[in-house]
Amino acid sequence: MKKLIALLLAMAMVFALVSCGSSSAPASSGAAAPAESAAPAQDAAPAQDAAPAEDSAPAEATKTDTLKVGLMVHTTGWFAGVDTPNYNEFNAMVKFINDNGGWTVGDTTYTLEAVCVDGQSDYPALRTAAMSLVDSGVKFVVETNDFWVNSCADVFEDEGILHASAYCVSNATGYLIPENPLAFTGSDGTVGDYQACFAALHEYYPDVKSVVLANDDNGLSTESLDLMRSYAAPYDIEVLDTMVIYPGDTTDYSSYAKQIVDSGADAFMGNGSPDAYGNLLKAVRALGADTVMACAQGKPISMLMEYAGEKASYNGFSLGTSSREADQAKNPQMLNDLVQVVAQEYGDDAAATFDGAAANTLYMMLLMMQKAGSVEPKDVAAAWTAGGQVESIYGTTNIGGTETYGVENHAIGHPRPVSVMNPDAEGGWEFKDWIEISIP
Amino acid sequence: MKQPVLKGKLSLLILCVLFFVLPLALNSRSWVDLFITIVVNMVGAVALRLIVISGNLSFAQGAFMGVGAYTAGMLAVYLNVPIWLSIPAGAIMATIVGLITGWPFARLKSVYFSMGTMFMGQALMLMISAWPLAGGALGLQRIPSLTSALSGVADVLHLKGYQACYYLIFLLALFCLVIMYRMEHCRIGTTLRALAQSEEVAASIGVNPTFYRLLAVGTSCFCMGLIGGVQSHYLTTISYSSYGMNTTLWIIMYMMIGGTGKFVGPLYGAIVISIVQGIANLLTSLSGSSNNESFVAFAHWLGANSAYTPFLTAAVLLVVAYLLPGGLVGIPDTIRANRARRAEKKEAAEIAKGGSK
Amino acid sequence: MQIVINALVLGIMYILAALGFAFIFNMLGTINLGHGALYMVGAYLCYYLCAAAGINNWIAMIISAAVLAVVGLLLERVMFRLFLDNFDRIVMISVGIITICQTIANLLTGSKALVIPSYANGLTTIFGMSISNERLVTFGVGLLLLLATLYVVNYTALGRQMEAVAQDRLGAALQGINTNRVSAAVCAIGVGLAAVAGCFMGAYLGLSSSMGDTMNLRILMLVMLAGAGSMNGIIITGTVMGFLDAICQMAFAGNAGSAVPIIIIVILLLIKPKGFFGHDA
Amino acid sequence: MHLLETSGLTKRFGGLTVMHDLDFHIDEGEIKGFLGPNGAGKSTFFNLITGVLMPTSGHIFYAGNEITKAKPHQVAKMGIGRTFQLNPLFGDFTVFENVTAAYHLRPHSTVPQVFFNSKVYKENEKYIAESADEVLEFLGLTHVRNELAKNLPHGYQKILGVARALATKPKLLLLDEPLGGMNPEEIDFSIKAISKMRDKGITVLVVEHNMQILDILDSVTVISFGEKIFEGTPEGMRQDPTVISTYFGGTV
Repeated sequence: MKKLIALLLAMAMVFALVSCGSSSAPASSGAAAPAESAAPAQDAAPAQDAAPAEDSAPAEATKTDTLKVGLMVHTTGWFAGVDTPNYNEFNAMVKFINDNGGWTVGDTTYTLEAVCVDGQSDYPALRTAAMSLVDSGVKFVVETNDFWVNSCADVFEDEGILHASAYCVSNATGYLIPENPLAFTGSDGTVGDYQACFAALHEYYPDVKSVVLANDDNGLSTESLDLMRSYAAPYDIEVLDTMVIYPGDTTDYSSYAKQIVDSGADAFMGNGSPDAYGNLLKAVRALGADTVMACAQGKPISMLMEYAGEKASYNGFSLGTSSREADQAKNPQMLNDLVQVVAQEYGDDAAATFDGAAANTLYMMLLMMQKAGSVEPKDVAAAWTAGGQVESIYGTTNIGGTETYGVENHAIGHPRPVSVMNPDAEGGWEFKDWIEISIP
Repeated sequence: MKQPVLKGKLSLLILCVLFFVLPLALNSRSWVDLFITIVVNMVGAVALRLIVISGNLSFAQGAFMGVGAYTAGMLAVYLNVPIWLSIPAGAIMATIVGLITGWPFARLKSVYFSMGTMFMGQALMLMISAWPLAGGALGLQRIPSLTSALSGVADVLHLKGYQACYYLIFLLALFCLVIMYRMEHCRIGTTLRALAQSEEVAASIGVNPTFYRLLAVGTSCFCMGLIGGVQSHYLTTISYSSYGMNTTLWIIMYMMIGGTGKFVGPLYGAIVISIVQGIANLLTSLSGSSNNESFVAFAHWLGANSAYTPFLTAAVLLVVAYLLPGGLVGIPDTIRANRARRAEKKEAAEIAKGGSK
Repeated sequence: MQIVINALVLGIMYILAALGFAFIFNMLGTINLGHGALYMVGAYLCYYLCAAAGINNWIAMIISAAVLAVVGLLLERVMFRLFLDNFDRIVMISVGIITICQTIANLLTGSKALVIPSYANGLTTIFGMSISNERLVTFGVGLLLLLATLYVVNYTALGRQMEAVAQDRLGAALQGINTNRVSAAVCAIGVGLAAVAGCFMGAYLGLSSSMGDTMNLRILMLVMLAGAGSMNGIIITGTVMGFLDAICQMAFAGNAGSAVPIIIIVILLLIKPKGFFGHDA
Repeated sequence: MHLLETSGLTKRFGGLTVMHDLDFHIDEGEIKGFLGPNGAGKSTFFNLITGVLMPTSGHIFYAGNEITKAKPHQVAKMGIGRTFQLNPLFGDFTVFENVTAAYHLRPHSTVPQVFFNSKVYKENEKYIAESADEVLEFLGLTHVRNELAKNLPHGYQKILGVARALATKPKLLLLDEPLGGMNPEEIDFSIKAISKMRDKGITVLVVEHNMQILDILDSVTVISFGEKIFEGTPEGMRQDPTVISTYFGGTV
């Protein structure tokens, strides 16, 4: 009898913890939302299939089919913070395309079917997730950052699946290499970020002459120093030798802020996450320094300012998109529609932190399918490596990366939005404009 | 004494045959991957069992697996040592590290031993995380893969690459299980059990407590290092974060849920819990081959919401903790005990009724 | 000098969080592995109370501490009372709790960076050094709570009963001390304090789903280093840990910053596995 | 040359001197008593000899070599078997297993031999099984052979303790209050068994309160508050005034 009460109490405790967790938390209800969106998309597809092919569709006699697209990101564990936007936006893109009549390649119109797996921020779990994707029959997979997916690139290559990393950090781990012909990246990662960063520094903070790099230990390594100098060369900005490296989960940033101030640089640059760079900025300002912050991270600046606190939020910029009404005019139309879908599906918080990497990677794949006129990974890969320019969700985007990665045209250089911290602007920051770049 | 041992051996034999034949039948990538995970977790749970028999609970199993994995990985990456040398080297390294770090704590009892091994394990993993050569936060990348090393063998046996990996891991796991079974079912096992019941008496009959405890820790670390080494080649990329507290705690859970009553206990625990943990991926892969709509929809829904699956694992854990004192392997005894208790209650009720008539 | 302030604040945080664990370890003689996880849930609860529900974060902290105290009571009733002598069962249920709390934290982390609004802003300068008010307030309140707890333990009737239960649970029961109620109080205070530490750390550095594990390791080491049965020892080892963390983060770049303090503590433990200040419980 | 000899053996716990400058010796084949009122330091003496406790000063010699610093398992290896006052047992083992476990040292098969189930190991195990049954036979425990040790009545547990010590084939057997808590008929049986041990060539040192043990003792040492107050024959001890006053207080 005693044990029975104990079990009931245990269940009560579980329920209490869960209810207190989910009831007062908007974000988690967001996570539950995809359940509905994935399911209806699901029902819609079979209905369409059931319609007999020969019911002569008025326009062209297009066949209809479903195309499975896989998403392999980390929705749990320490990397969930970075990948949850990718998860939301990927599903929003699938819904957006399915709502607008599916995606036509050649003579067939496809309804997209999202197959999502969770890597749990753990290499073995990621590899298991990759294998379950292979068995679920997907031919195209959008993946998380490149330093993760290196561990299961061989699985996708053996099975002839085209897999593109949503964010290629620095290819330090050898993801885009000749041995992986089917490996691509839907955003050129740090290469593009830093190019845009130097361009923005030159454009909006012309008097910055020297920059010190500050990043966490898996963001930058010492060899990439000369790479940075090559990006800074056209704008004759000096990149200092000293680099400030802080551990990913550091508990206190004041010691690193001191290193930045002591370096005497006009600006500190890196692609640290919003909480890291927010705390770092707060610590730099706490030492009374006005060093310009150049955050190459794609997260909206409002998130970063939340950590920094408004007192420290001046003299700095980040490359995050803005979801505010006033700034929509400067965005490509598709981006605004997508942000709408995310807001409707996952709530305004998710829309406010719109990043677009995974959505754009999927969109690039779909564009390449159309260009190749086939849904065979090999043909799509050939179309992608042919290079040229496409209209991605960010605007005119140049396919490239041959020089940077040593693999012909496996990456893209898309324009970056620049938002600048400005205490007297509305909300403490101001959305400037998109900066177009191309990667060598 | 003979009859239960035979029964114990029978269930072990069945498990061996099952785990030999099934991957031939269910040969999709994720089924074979699940079998590999189960086999690796089995070795972890059984290796821990040997230390538990000697009266202590080690909280460093994950760390020693990590030591084996990183040793094999780094030997292969930096000195391109072939796998049949790097894997045993991982096992030997784990044993040496296990004995050195185990020695100061070997004399301690229960709580202090557990906490000591936990700190030692965490310190080891943090050392690896701070060691640039070991790949730092990005982890050790591009370890020569098991599939390529076994490609020759795979063609000869015309198995798929990943099936060949499975059978190598299965072979090594079998080797470890035989060692553990033999160690437990001979005089060494009896001596370890004696040590657990009373160290004082064991010493008085000539058993050197430190030596035998270290023997248990050493053998356990050897098996953890061996299976860690082969896993690092299978994964081709390892990070210290997957050998930390979480792995260690769950290896303890496989053993406890399975039940410490019999040798086969941890094996059941590893099977059940590994499946529950990987349920989301399993269903996603099954959705590929099945065509009944509702199942595919459910699989995609669970795949999308796989963040909720740990609640399922925690629920299984709490059920076993409260309702099955003997663990999975103890179910027959728990049922017998409940039935006996109910019978007693009925009897008592009758006597009371009889008495009052 | 900035390091000294950081060290003291970190030290107080570690002591507050460790006190609860030490209560359970010394008074009930068993280990609550889920303590770090509860510390994290306390932080997340406080965040959602003050950020989502807009309650002032001081009140939010009190509510969070109260809720966690109730969870502590529940924990004692559901776990410790039933399985006090059975270490295996305690470990199993603790892992159950850790998994549940971890999953909740994962679900709530989502994409938004979560930080509890700071408890006091602005700067004050003391001997020419600018220290943020938040750190001073955190240190002050932490010290206050610490002294209050020590007062309860050393000078009140409840404190004496706690000591009695710690020395000999059966003996205490024979003298009419309701051991269940005392150990319930012990758990309630312990987990409540962990929640408070969680709230302060949540404001100081923001929430993450791994904050529970990093703190759990430090709490365990702290209490083990202090030795069984010594509540005052924790103050010393907590401060030592605070200084080690603050200095090492400054001295070593990258992961080494968090690795070196742990290695130093392990070496200390090798010298005296039973701890420096406790008796051989 | 004595089988076991201590010189100037002293043990202090903090301020309390439990054993003060004790010179003691026992010769081969003797059955010697080590008596004294409660708390006189008898069990401490056994713990000092078997290395459970380290003496503050003084030396212990066994068969010619010094064992002051030896650890309990090393002392056992040299041939000193012992029982314990509180008689801890391997509770979850059966009586038979308790005794077979004790054959750890003699005959000893090394870890590799045991692990690889070598011929030597199999022979040893067969021999151990037989001689274990002999010991059980000798001490009359055969009828409870497969009973779990923890289920045995107190008297049988005490005898099992002796059986286990005997199983290590000691040259010197230390018995810590073997008759404690036994009923009269068990006491007679035990006394007869102890006296028969001499024929097996085992020297026995007994710590005991029950004076019936005096009948089979060859010589006696009596200590009080850690100091030796009498050394000699059991008869001499009965008349010795200091012994009487220690035990019964005041003059008779």
